[in-house]
Amino acid sequence: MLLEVKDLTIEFHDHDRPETVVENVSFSLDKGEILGLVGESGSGKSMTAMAIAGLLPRKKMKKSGEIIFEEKNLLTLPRNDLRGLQGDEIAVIFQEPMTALNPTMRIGRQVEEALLLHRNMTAQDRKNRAIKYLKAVELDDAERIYESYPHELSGGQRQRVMIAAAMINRPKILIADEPTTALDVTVQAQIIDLLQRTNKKLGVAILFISHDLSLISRITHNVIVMQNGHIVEQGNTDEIFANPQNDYTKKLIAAIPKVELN
Amino acid sequence: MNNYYFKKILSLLATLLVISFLVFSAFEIIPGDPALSRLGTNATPERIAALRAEMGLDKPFLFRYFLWVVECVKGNFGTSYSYNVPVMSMIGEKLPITITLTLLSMSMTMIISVPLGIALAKYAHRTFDKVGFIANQTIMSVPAFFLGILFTYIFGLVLHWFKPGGYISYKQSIPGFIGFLIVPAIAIAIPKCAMSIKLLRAAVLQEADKDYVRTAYSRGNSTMQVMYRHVLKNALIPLVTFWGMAVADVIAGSIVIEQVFNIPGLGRVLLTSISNRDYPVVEAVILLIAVVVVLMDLVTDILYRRIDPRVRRNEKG
Amino acid sequence: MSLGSVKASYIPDSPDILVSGREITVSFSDRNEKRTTVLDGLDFDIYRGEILGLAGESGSGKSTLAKTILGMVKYDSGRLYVGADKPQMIFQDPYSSLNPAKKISWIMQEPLRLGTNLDKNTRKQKVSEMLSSVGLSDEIGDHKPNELSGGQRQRVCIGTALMRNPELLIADEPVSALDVTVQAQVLELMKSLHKKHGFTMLFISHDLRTMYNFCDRIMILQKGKIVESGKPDEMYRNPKAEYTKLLLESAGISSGAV
Amino acid sequence: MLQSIRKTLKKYNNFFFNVGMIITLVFFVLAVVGCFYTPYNTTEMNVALKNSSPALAHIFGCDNYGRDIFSRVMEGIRNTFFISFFTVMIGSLAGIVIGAISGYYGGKLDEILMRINDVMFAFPSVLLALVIISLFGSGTMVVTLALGIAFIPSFARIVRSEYKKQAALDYVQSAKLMGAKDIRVIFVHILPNILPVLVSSVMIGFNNAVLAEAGLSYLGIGVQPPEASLGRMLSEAQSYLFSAPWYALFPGLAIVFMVLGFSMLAEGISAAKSR
Amino acid sequence: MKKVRIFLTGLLMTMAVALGGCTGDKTAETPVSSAENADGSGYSATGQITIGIAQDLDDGLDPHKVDAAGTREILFNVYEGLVKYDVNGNLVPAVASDYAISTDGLTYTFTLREGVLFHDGNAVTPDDVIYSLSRCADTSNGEALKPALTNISFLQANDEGKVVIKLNEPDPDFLSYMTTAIIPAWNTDPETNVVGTGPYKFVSHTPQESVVLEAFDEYWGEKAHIKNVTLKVIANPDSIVMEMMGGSVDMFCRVTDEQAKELATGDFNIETGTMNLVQALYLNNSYEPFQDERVRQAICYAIDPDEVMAYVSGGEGTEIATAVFPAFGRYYDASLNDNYNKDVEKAKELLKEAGYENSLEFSITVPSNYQPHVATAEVLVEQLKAAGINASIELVDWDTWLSGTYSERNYQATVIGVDANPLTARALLERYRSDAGNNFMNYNNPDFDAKLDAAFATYDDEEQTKLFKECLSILSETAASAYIQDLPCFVAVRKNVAGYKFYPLYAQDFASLYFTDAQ
Repeated sequence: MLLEVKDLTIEFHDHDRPETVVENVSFSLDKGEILGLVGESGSGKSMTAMAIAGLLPRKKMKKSGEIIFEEKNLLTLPRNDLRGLQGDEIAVIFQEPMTALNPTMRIGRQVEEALLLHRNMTAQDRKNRAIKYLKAVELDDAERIYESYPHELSGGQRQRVMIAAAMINRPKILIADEPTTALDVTVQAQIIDLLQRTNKKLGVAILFISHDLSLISRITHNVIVMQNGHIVEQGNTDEIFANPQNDYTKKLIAAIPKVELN
Repeated sequence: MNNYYFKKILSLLATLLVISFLVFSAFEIIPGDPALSRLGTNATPERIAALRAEMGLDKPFLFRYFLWVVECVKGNFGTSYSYNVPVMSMIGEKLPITITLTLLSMSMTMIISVPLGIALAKYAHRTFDKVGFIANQTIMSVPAFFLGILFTYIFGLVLHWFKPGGYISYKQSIPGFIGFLIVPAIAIAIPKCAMSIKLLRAAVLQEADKDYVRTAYSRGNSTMQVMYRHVLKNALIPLVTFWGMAVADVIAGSIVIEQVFNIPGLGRVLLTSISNRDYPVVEAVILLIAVVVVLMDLVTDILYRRIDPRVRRNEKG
Repeated sequence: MSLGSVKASYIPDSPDILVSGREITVSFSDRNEKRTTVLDGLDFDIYRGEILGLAGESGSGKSTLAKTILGMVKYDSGRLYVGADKPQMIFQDPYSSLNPAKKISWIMQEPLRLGTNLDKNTRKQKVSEMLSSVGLSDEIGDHKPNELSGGQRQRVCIGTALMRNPELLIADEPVSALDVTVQAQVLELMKSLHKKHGFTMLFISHDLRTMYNFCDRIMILQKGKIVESGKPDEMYRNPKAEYTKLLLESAGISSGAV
Repeated sequence: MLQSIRKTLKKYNNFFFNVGMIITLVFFVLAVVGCFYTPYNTTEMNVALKNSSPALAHIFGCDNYGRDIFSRVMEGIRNTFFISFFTVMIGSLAGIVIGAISGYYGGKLDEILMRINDVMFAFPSVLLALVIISLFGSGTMVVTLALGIAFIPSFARIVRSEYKKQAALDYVQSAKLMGAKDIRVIFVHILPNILPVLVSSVMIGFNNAVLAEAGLSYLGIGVQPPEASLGRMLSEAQSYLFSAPWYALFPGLAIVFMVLGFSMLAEGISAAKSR
Repeated sequence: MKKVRIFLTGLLMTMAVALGGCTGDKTAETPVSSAENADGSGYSATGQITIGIAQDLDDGLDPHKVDAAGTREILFNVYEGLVKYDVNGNLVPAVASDYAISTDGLTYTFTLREGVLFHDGNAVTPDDVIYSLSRCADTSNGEALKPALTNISFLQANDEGKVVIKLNEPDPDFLSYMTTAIIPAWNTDPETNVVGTGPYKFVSHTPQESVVLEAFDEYWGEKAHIKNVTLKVIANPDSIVMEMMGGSVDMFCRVTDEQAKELATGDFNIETGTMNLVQALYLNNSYEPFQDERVRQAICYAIDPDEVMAYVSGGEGTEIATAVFPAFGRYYDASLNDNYNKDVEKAKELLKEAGYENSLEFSITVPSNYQPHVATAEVLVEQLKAAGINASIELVDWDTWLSGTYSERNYQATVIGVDANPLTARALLERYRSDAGNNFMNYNNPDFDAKLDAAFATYDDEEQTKLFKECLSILSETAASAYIQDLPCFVAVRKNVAGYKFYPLYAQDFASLYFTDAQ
């Protein structure tokens, strides 16, 4: 298995009394697998993903359990080694394309930043690699986009840039935290399509976090349903959507507006 | 793009015109008469009238103002009533003093406040931050001239690091000139530093919550790398506005500092020419200060665009 | 922003049209005088009592149309008729649509304070009635907006908008910021209120799935032009405009599929 | 009612607010008491006590006319406190009106008001003070008016940017749709939301007012002798730095701590609001 | 003719001597080194001194036009007239080596001194003298620069190269006008090219920064010892102590008594002299309550000059009771000081009689740049309170005082010092004639005018002195103003500099200064 999560528990301590956000969550992620992580806001799905990406704040936070990746427990890994993985083996794309890119920095520099941190290449090689990846995410005239600023691109273009920046080091795991929620329906479809092709071509495992069940049903192999920090159901996507066991899962599936065209 | 600047410069000129008119009319209200100030106690009505005619003060107010504007446009700012030296040469002599003082204090402010501001933000919400904050607040509350007096006493008279009142003109020796201005510049810079640090710390903390910082961390950047490569540039935006206004504030504030350290800069020229009712000099100095203030506005605008490309297209926030 | 900015007012032919627009064009000029047209010669009618859906992607001009009807945006040319007195609007972002500094009961009393001369107690009485009709407990009135969940806040917005039972209610993506389950409940509430009060509603959204069960009629808007309009059932089964087909496909709606 | 006061107080009890409040209260008490009573008559001279050092009878010592420095510092605090208070009132009230109108309406009106603002910003307050003095004679009222006017631009700018931000939010649109007239929207709907920013900028304004008043009286404009002003006491003290350093120390410390009190209070309020 | 001249010169000399007794108590020792240095290879001064001045020379550099005391006292080193004042206030020959006055007092003949050079090296010729004097007497464009010189009817050089001046009517003070600066005939613009015959020549003037003078080695009289004199403008009087202690200023005239005390602890000697001016609480006699003599007298009784001097002048001032200061020895009568010894009860009584019991209110306008006058006003306000008089202070800047108080006379009371320029009794007393242009006190007393005219008319010296003294006692009895003191003049000089001389008029004689350690 590529990634093993065992009894992961996360507690917040910044308010007066500790608040458990995630409680003994266990699951595994295989090479090349697209695993859905579904739940409403406050269900702990993002917290779990951030724990894997090593982006949880250092203080006021008690974490227990194990996240095993290449025989290393990411929860207890020293900061420098963790940084060695981030952007190289494990990459992340976020929900708000508008704010996830640094507004005052050119696109090119942001895309090639992971190269700068994890590979020693000449500036020219980095540029070529970045442009190659911008083309790979179907951005036409990648050279112009390389030089431009985030506010000069549309939402869809920006999300493609995020994907290019994440994939540039050919990571083993890509964490996608609600990547299409803020996009228009048509653009959403193209991004989903791109993610699926990237998964097939580069064999990257994708942890897809979303609250949109119809989307999850269409693209994930397996799915995990979370409620208030617990996993209520997990397993093969088609089986769960065919006959959900847990009541909460049933309620979620029922909430998807049905369109019966008889 | 350029029509934006064209409109901006046009409005700056309009502002200058209004200021010059206000100054002109201010002297219609303030009592005292330059001719009398020149003639002193043995002035007689005839002699005053003769001198007023010589100074052109006998013409009606609006005519004089119009004449003055025309002359200014031609670059001739008239001669000083008290020293009959062309105003421009007199101010030209004093300008380097005030400019050096301003540049020294502003550069000190920038050099000291950026690293300190970031450090305070980095260790935010810990004891160092609280102590740093109280020190910051205290320094901000000290008036520049009180600081000036303290410095003159401690560094001048006790430690003899500099000769109080020992201003050396740049004509005599440049190192001596700059050497003397260092202490007054520190007196000006310190309160400004405290304010910059406070603003920068707040800006850095605000930016640190933004999404792109999380993305930067996700790529494996260390805290320092995130701070200097990503956050600083964005955090500088509010600081640039403050520094723009600070320059205008420093020039106005230099009136008091020049008094404490006995520096014959623009501040002193303004004060003495106001009390001598030396209209041409006062007009020129105030216009110069207004130009600098208004230019600072323009420079801040340009800096804005350099730092924040989003502003380039739409109207500044 | 008074309502009177009707360029060329005209009376539509049939009495049961509440709002109608012919050749409506709206354009904005940004800093360097470059004019971008947002609505391009739009013709549309809203019938009394119906729920008209307005679908389109960001930048299609759907919010601008709403603002034009409400008189908040001046239109360059065309003719507009708005038969409703003081139409109300519900906004998308629940966090900025309620005045953060005021208590809920104060906010809900505002329409009564401005439009009627009811005394304090009657107003309070009316507010608690409305709170229960939107499925909220009475003590919500003493809370401030930031103490409420997204769903609760949207219910308060709906209640406030209906305080003086307007003839026209415009809902600009009212549920897209909410969780799936909460979305369903809020839509359910709006449906029942519409049935009870019989007001006309313009429902703006980018989610064709939700609009299918909710709207009586749907108009598809693309780059400021109406590309197609009709009953959801007919339109979804055989869409005429290419853009409509693309939208349906992207939303995963094809004949028979869920 | 009591319950909500306790709630807000609980929200506000952070370190800065408490310290700031204590210092400000001390000065407020000194200022108010200073109006009626000072240990010694502030202008009563006594040759024997000329430049005498701090002693039990005169805890801050005496100045070069043998007048009790502590009483004069109290009177100085009273003058500086009330001058700064009214300066900030004039500056902020006018600033709110100008800032609100230009921020809320924008367009031509905004452009004109901002140009006027730039003019007032660039106009040196020393000359403004002189003009007002020549119109209304010198004294505390004049300094207050001069400083008040000089403070309008900075307040107007802060209020304008806040109103620009708030005017774009949806609750303002819905208020208009309900039929609220612009004046009501500006003062009843939007104003409460910019109070936190306004309060902290008022406090910072207070600091600058104290420093500006000290600066002006240092240059001899403003409070007329024999009345005490911290700024002028400081400037006179320069001549006695050697024989009577305490003459400079106490007025200077009074200014520093008064300003420190306000800025801590400002910090406390903005910290509480943002929590 | 010759005999008469000797007699008259003798007479004038005695008059001047009578005026004496006004120099500081510590008269300066005679300078150590002789004018010529050892090898006699022509004299060259050495060293540099920085002297602080409170007021920049901001009313121009033309000797015939300047009026400000601060400018006159410095140009005293650069320009000289045919005659000039010495330390005791006597008029001694300068550019003119000798002069003779005709018995009828109408003709003055001046013989030019041999070897007097201008700073540009040319010798002084009669044409220069004629040019200078006629420039001051010229009335072509309005009023003459020096009105008294319009009395000249004839001004020409005679065949022996002497300058002969004839007057329309005799004027006992005419010789004092001969201190008018002699400038070279070619110099049509003395504002910019500053060329005189004095011991120091003008080098440069940086506005509001400094004025630099240099010793004129070919000076005819006692040559200057210190080569370079830099006059540094110190705008903020409060920072003088710091700058002198800090070492950037070596000498400053007119420091306050506290500053003097501070500096005495440092590396400075304090020379004490008198300011030679009449400091008083001048009352605007046309202001309603002050029209009543009793009110003015009540004020004189209420104030106590000794207490004022204790605060303001560290006890060093000299009390005066009328419009003359001790330098005018022959007119100064110390007994008048007892006319109004402090008597609060008497003051209240007088006020009651005049109908102002505990209700007299007036404002004292004071120029803010003169610290001694501000301090005096603060003390007076305190003293007047005891007599139920409510006085308030209004600080104004110098220009507002000049135009508002001095020329437009819209004030109630003011504290200022009035000097005598030129140094004659006429200059002091003429100001009190009811119709005098500079009568800013609006004093109006017919018998005073009559007595003053009588004094001006008589040519007999004893008679004139008696009449002048009677005028002065009228001023005291009718309490024209509440006279206080002739302010002390403290001069702080660095210990290694000596030779400072006090003059009874506004004059700073830099030539007499020398370094004690250098020579």
